[in-house]
Amino acid sequence: MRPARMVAILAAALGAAACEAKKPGADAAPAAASAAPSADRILVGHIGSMTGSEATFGLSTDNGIKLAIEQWNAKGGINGRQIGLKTYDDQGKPEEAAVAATRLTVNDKVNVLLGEVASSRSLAMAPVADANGVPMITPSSTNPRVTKENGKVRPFVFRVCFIDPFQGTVAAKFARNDLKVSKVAILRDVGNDYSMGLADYFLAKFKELGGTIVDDQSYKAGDQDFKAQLTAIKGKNPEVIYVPGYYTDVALIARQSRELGMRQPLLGGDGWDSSKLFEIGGKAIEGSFYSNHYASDDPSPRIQDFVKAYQKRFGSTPDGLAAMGYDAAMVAFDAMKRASEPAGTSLRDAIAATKDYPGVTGIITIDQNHDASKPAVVVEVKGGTSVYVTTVKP
Amino acid sequence: MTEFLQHVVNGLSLGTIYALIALGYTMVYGVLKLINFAHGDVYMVGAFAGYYIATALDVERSPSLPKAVAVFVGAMAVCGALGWAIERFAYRPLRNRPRLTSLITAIGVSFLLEFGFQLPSLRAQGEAFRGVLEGWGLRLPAPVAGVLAVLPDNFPPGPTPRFFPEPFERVDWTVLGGVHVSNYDVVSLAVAVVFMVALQLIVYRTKFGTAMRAVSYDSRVAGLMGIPVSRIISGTFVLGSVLAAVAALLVAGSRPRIDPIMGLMPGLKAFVAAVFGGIGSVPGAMVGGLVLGFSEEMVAGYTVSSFRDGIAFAMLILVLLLRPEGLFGRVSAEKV
Amino acid sequence: MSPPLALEARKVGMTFGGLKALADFDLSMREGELVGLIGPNGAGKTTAFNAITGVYAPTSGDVLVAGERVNGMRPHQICVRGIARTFQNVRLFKDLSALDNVRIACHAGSDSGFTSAWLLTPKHDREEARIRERALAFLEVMGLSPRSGELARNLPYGEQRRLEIARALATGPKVLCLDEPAAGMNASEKIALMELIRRIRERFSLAILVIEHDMRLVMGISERVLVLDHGVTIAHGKPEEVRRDPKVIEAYLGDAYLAEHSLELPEGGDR
Amino acid sequence: MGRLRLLLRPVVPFAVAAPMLWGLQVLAPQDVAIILVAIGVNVILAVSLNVVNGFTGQFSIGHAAFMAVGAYTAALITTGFREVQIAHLPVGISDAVIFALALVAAMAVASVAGLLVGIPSLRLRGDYLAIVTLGFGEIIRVVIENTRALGQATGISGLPAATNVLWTGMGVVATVVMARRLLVSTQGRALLAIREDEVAAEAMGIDTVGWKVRAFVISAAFAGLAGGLLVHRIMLVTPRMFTFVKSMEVVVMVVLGGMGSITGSIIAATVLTVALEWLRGLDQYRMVIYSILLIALMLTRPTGLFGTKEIWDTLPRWLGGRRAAGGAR
Repeated sequence: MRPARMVAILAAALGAAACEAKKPGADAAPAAASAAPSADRILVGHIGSMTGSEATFGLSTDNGIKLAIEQWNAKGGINGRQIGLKTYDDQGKPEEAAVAATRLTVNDKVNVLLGEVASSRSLAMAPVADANGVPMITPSSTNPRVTKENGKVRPFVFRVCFIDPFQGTVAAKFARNDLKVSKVAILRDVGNDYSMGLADYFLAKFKELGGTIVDDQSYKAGDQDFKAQLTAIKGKNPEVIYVPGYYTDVALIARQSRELGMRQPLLGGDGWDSSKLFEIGGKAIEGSFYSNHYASDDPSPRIQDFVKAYQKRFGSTPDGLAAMGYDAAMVAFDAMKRASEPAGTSLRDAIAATKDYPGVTGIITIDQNHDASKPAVVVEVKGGTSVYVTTVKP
Repeated sequence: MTEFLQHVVNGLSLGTIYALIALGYTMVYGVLKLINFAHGDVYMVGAFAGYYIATALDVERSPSLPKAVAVFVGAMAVCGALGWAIERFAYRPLRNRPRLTSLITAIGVSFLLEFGFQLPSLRAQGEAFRGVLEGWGLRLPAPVAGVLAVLPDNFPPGPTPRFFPEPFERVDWTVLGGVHVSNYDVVSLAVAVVFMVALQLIVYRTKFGTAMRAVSYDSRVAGLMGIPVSRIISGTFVLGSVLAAVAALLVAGSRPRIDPIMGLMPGLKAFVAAVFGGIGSVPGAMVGGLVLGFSEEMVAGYTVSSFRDGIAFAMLILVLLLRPEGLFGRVSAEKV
Repeated sequence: MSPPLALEARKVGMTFGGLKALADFDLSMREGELVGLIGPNGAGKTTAFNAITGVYAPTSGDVLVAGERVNGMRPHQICVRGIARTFQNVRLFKDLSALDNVRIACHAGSDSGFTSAWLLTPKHDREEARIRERALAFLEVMGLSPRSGELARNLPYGEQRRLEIARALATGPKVLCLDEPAAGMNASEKIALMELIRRIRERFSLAILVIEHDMRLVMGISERVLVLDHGVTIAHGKPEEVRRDPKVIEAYLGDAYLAEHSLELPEGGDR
Repeated sequence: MGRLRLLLRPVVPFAVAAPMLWGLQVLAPQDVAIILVAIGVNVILAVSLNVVNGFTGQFSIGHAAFMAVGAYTAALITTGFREVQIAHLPVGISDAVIFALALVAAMAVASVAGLLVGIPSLRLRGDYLAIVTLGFGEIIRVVIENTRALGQATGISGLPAATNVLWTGMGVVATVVMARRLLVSTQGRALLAIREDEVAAEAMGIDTVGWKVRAFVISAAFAGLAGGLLVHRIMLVTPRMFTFVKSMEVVVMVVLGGMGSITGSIIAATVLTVALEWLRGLDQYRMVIYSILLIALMLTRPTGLFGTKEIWDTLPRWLGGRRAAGGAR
């Protein structure tokens, strides 16, 4: 009966593991106890990559969502109902995201589905949300196809972030009209749909505006050495380098470009927005620009309050993804407050009706494509922080 | 021309790193015939060990040579210990089993390190635990609570990348009209070469090295000849892990972003390099690493840079098909 | 008229990186013949085997099986042409049953793809049945039928040897090459084995080539003996002639003693 | 009558399984269904890889690559024919037919890929083969990421949700039947011989390279099938789904189940999938526990659950176990 013994071991191990791991389970989900939906409770489901190569993004988003929930609960919840959070990890795998979404909607019966950071994973979740009639808001999936598949708008899927075409265009306009440059090189993350999307739209728009793309290089997230590409780019001496990646890589890219004696400013998107960028990038990143939802030096209280609250709660300055997560949750709750019933179609309609919601990441209005139309700001990296430069309307 | 020279410089600094990691693979494979998939993660641990020591010494604000040395030595010690532990507890129990088995444990160890380092800090975990208990209306006994307070609040580091302080001042030189070289490139190369030569000497000049080669030739017979096989294998693991630490610090010093999965790709690439040079051969690993570094650099620099990863493996496959034992590997015809 | 040539080796030479392990090895065997191949350790006996069975491609000379030139062919092709062998250090399929070991050999050459196995065609069933019968028959001959279900690794040494022979026979060879079949056996076992070999030869009418240390044994059963030393054929002929050949005696001083007391030396340099 | 039986025999398992699976398909709630599909896909992967790693004793760690080839092939077909409806067929049937064709194509293309990789690389021994397959996996990914037609990093989305419990179940049955019939056939024994002792096998007239390539091609084909099924469950295919890690997960299943043990692979695949699903709530801790489990299991049962045996060989007789001494019998 050796297999039997094996199974016993397995069971024991699992059991032990389960108990031992209660802490974070409960930590990540204060509502862990209340898997079953109850009339007096609102359950938010979040799917993010809590482990794997993009865990840091999933984590920030999760923190943002937590903050939003805690603030609402402190204020007595939504129409007197407390909010719970259930977070599932998808390890950055689309197939996992699909399964997780099914479990959240079918077993845990969440009122609203939040996630994912990456479009590829949101694309895996979206059909599930539609099929089960559970509204889904993705904080930062920028690919147009997330909300609109084959020309049809997905009924239950929304987003509070820019879409690639918009942000790409913003960067292109800024480079051409404000920086007045005509020769730009692109350095994109070939493994990342967000980066690819931005790069493509930037490229198209910039050409349309009469600029030239002197070089189009690519790297892979997690690379530690970008000098090969940078050296090649240097040979083409562009005036600006467009690097629509995540801060994790951009910081190194900036450093290595300076090490190669390149002085061009870098230009990027909201993936840059993190204090880590300044910490790791150091002097090298100074004088670069990126398009973002807000400038952290923006005096308006709603931003400053958020930044303070976040620092107080998590002991670190929020990055763009945290802010997006926060807003995604906030938009959902705002809609729940208005909705007759904080779930299903009525919630869906309420979200769709969101107009001029003062989010941290801008005044959010959900348009007929279920996308958030909001102005983008362009910020410059100065003195280890981002400084407002200009605003670009949709 | 300058561009080409620049590529050469870059390729060299990249290649030395691969070479150093590859050495670890090659030695372990040599004695154990085991692809130690956890090696890339030992490399990662090395970087973090250096990071913690550096933060403790406050290298960031006041870098100095002794501190740099301390960081290196400390990280190497940590990795050595880790390497020893991995071999002792994950591989040795399976030594006489089919090699696939230890390969799986290797993967297990690799996952354990990668995902373990992605966990929230112990302090945070403790607090969370306390929170849960209080949620149930229980509270921690005083001693436990006391322990909670002293738990490290930045270990494990979690998935967010950390900034690795420069162990020593960075100096960039411009030579031959426009080729940029930094003292880091020079130091890396120097250190790498020193360690490689040292290793070569260890393997071919010392008693330990002789024993090592004996074990790698036939561990059973070596055992019969009174060679303490287990100790030799442990030693090899320690040596390999130490080299991984060195590589990690050289990388982190000049490319100061470290995160729990930073070892994944370099690990794979270094493995490729090791096989390319003929796995089990020390000079092979060096050459393999350099060749890989250069070819990646050139491909990324002069062709479509997104094929960079592909090329490494394409090259590898070609070599294997043309010369299965690798550049420096020795043919082992099975005796019938 | 005499039966046709089963195996013919013409001036087969084998060199490993300058080291000449075998030189001008000449041998021709007719069906039903039993030839002994002897020589001290490192004489190149096993090398000769490997050259004939295709484990190594001969660096010079030709090997012919039933008149067909086979050198340069891969071992499995040569096997199909009609040469089967056993190994000096028994190489059974250890984790398979004795029956399976023999069945695999019965499969030799039959190259029907996977499809028939999946579609369970009647033809496939017949094939399976036929193979099973043949395999059992060979086990019978070797007196292993009661063991058919045992894993090869669990068989006692002597039976493993016999199983290996059964397996070789199952490939339906014209020539059977036995590499030290008696190695590690005590005197009485050896006698029995030689008896068995004789029986095989009569029953299956094949040419048998036996490598053996123990001169007396080989002398006992083979009508011709070929003596190798340092890769060179130093004697070839009837046992009694060979026994008296001074060169042979010289080559054998020491080794013969060892062999007769059936002590084993590792065949280290045997290449 | 006898003729008829002979003709039917090969399809009996399918005929038996189909109604059961259909029932499951109807009864299983959505959340159970998606897990079942996940399990099914993993079983197909594990069992098919077992043909190479377990039966033939070769060591391939590039299974995900063939998965990818199959997945993209199927995806291209189903998206290409999205608007097409075969004449005189109701929509449902016509879609099913197209999907079936897509899966067949997936297997075909994947097997071709297997052939291309196998022919040159299967002359290599042991680890070297492993490395070549690994390299091939990476190369496939790089190629996909650089091909616009394949959607690069974003991949292809909006695939029809064709895969369900029934399809997956039939896939599993097909895979298991394939492996099982192979294992007990003379062809299968040739593979086992190669695993046991390549030199001896060669000397016994077995064209080792030829058989290795065959096994490799088969396993690739079924990996392709798994890929095709998976992507039509989540209606999306991206290069991210077929990484080196994915290949490793499959290898783990095979080794954990026991090299060469079909039931072992099935059980390992199921247990691992369920365990991971069960641990999902523990987000960050999940993979840590998983890896600890992995190490613990390998240390306690180095030969996997059943070694090379099948489950009924290890069960005691009173449990209907038939302790066949022959490993693969």
